[in-house]
Amino acid sequence: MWQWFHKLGSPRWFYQISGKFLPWLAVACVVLIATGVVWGLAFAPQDARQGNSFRIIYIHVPASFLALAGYYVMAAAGAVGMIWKMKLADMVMVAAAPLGAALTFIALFTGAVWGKPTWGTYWIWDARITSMLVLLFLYIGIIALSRSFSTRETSARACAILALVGTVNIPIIYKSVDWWYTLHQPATIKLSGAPSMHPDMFKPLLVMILGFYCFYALVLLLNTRTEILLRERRTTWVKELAEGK
Amino acid sequence: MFQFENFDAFIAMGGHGPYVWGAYGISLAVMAWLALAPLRRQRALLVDLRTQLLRTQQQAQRRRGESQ
Amino acid sequence: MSSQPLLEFQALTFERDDWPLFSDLSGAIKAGEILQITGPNGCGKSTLLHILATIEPLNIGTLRWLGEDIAKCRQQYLADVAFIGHQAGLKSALSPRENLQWLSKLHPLSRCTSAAALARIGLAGFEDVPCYTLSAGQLRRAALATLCMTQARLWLLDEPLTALDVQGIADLEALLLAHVENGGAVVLSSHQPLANPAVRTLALDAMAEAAL
Amino acid sequence: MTTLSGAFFGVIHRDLSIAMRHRGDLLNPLFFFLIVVTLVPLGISPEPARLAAMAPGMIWISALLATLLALDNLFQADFADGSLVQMMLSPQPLWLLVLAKIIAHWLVSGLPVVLFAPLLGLMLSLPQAGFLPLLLGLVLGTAVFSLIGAVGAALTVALHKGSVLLSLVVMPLYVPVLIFGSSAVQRAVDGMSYGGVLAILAAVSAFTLLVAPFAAAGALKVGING
Repeated sequence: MWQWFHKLGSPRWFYQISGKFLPWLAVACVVLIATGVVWGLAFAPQDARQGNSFRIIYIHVPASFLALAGYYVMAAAGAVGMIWKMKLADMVMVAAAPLGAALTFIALFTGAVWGKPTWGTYWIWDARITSMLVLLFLYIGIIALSRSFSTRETSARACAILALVGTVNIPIIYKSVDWWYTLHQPATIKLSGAPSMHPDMFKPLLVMILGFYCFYALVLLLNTRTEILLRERRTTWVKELAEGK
Repeated sequence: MFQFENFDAFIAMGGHGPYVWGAYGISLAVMAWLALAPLRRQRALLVDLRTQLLRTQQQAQRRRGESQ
Repeated sequence: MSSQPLLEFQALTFERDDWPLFSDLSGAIKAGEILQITGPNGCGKSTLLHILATIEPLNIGTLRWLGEDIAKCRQQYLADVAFIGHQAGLKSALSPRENLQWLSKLHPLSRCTSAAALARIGLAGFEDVPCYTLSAGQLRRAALATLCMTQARLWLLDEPLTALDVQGIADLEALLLAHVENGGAVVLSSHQPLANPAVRTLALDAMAEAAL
Repeated sequence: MTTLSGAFFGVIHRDLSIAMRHRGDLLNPLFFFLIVVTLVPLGISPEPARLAAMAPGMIWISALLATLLALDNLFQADFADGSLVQMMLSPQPLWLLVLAKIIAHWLVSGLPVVLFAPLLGLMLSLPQAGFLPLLLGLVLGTAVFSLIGAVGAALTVALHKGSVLLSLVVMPLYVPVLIFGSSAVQRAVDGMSYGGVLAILAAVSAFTLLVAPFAAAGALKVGING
């Protein structure tokens, strides 16, 4: 078990093994997302109330899902890196931050575009949108912090601490924003009614969520591999890799 | 089953076309960029490394040539 | 005096962004010894002292205090170490006496009173003026006054001679000598040679070249 | 030998006496607080009814900004003159010394803001019922601002131009306190009970008090090597 753990912690081993299943992941990701997009855009029935604008849900919900999950992935990687001094975990954490921020942006953007035909306005201070915005700020804080340290080790340690503090805070932030929203305006419009959705609408959503998970894993791997090359560029194996190309 | 009567209706999306296509277009573009950016960076990094290695090798050779 | 070293360091390697400052550095400091770290600017003298003082985290290598791993006995170790860095650690708004009184709440500084320490280091009459009125050399003396008061066995001094005049250097050397004769030990970084028979030197520049 | 309580009160005593010698600096965040609140009627409307509607939120936001302004100085000065390193090398636990610093910092930056707030309530025609929850909420809230802020200040202590970064890092974490704090005042103004909201705020501050000193101590160990 421990041997396996240390092996996984070796950036070189990780780079080689991840290179092997990267193409499969890419294929799965493209197939799932393409299926989901075509199914969602053309073949899923339109919503009785919202019409075709409802089709944005197939991007919005998976992106929101992974935006939040991504923060926990980042914090978990940071914790592992801090506790076991595992270099690879630090790299995963650094790789997860911009990816999570981009997904949060997608969730916010699709939410706003969806809002225009539904509520007649691009921006509404809905509880979920507001929480998403705060999440984006948390990501931006981490990215800004990670860029201002001169050494990568210190930067990773600092970001891990901030990510952990943020993780403790996220449930409080979500609860407080929820409560704030019910205080100011009763919830008349629910953005997604996933549980009460018609199965024909729900199936493509499931495909898209799976596709987004694959996409997240794929980009996280790619970012981590870049980070590995960057950090290990003075080692012999990276030099051999550069010459072999 | 295809939900629209013809291709034009599919593009128009019952009047919601710009919103739906805009949301899908921008999102997918961002996602494509997310996937391609690290690949491009990796390639640039490896090319950089290789030229650096070649330069140090050449320097070493030249030094050896001078000393002989 | 036992022959067991106070502080041992084994196979210390320090990299800044995968760039080695020094690697595989080993050594030991026994009671009654002064170890002077020499080397050009940027070779890692301060970093080594910071690692020995546990300010900078240890990446590769081990540190032992009285034969025990420092990770396990950091508290006891810190109680037996006095560190003075580039910055003196004095608040400019407070007087030297107030500064020393505050520091003695944090560190075991009870060998003598702050007034006696300040008198011994040549700052008599300046006990109660704010530190911002003191010169650079006087500030350094005020910081070194903690050495008169401390009960710590190991002193870690980063460039202690900076800004001191001839008399100040002589005073410091007397302090160091008295300390090692009492069974203490000193690690210091400096460019200038010290007029002390107990000094051993550790040249970091050779290390740095070997590492590259 | 050094003692736990000696070190703890030593740090508080030192920080307070330094603050007393720079009394002018103490007033700066207060004037900032006052000026921001003065800008509200100038920028929106001097009409008492409209001001009263905005007062709870505006006072809370300006209090947040005022404490944020003072945060920079929490560890930076000690880092620059080397006394922070002396604290970290004390055999006493670092989190305790950090807590002492936070308490001293709150006494000189958070507490004045709390005491100043009723005056600004008057200026923004806050209804009578709002004053007590404003005071109570600000006592708890500014404490959380100082505690969470300490983590951010510790992380950015060695960075040049750390202050903008510090705000960026810390402000999203202030969201719950702002929500609970200002809505307690709002509820009191609207004639509803506000005890429950203040209780939640108290729970948040108690939790932060338990966690933040350890996080800030860990952050300092990382931050000084920036």
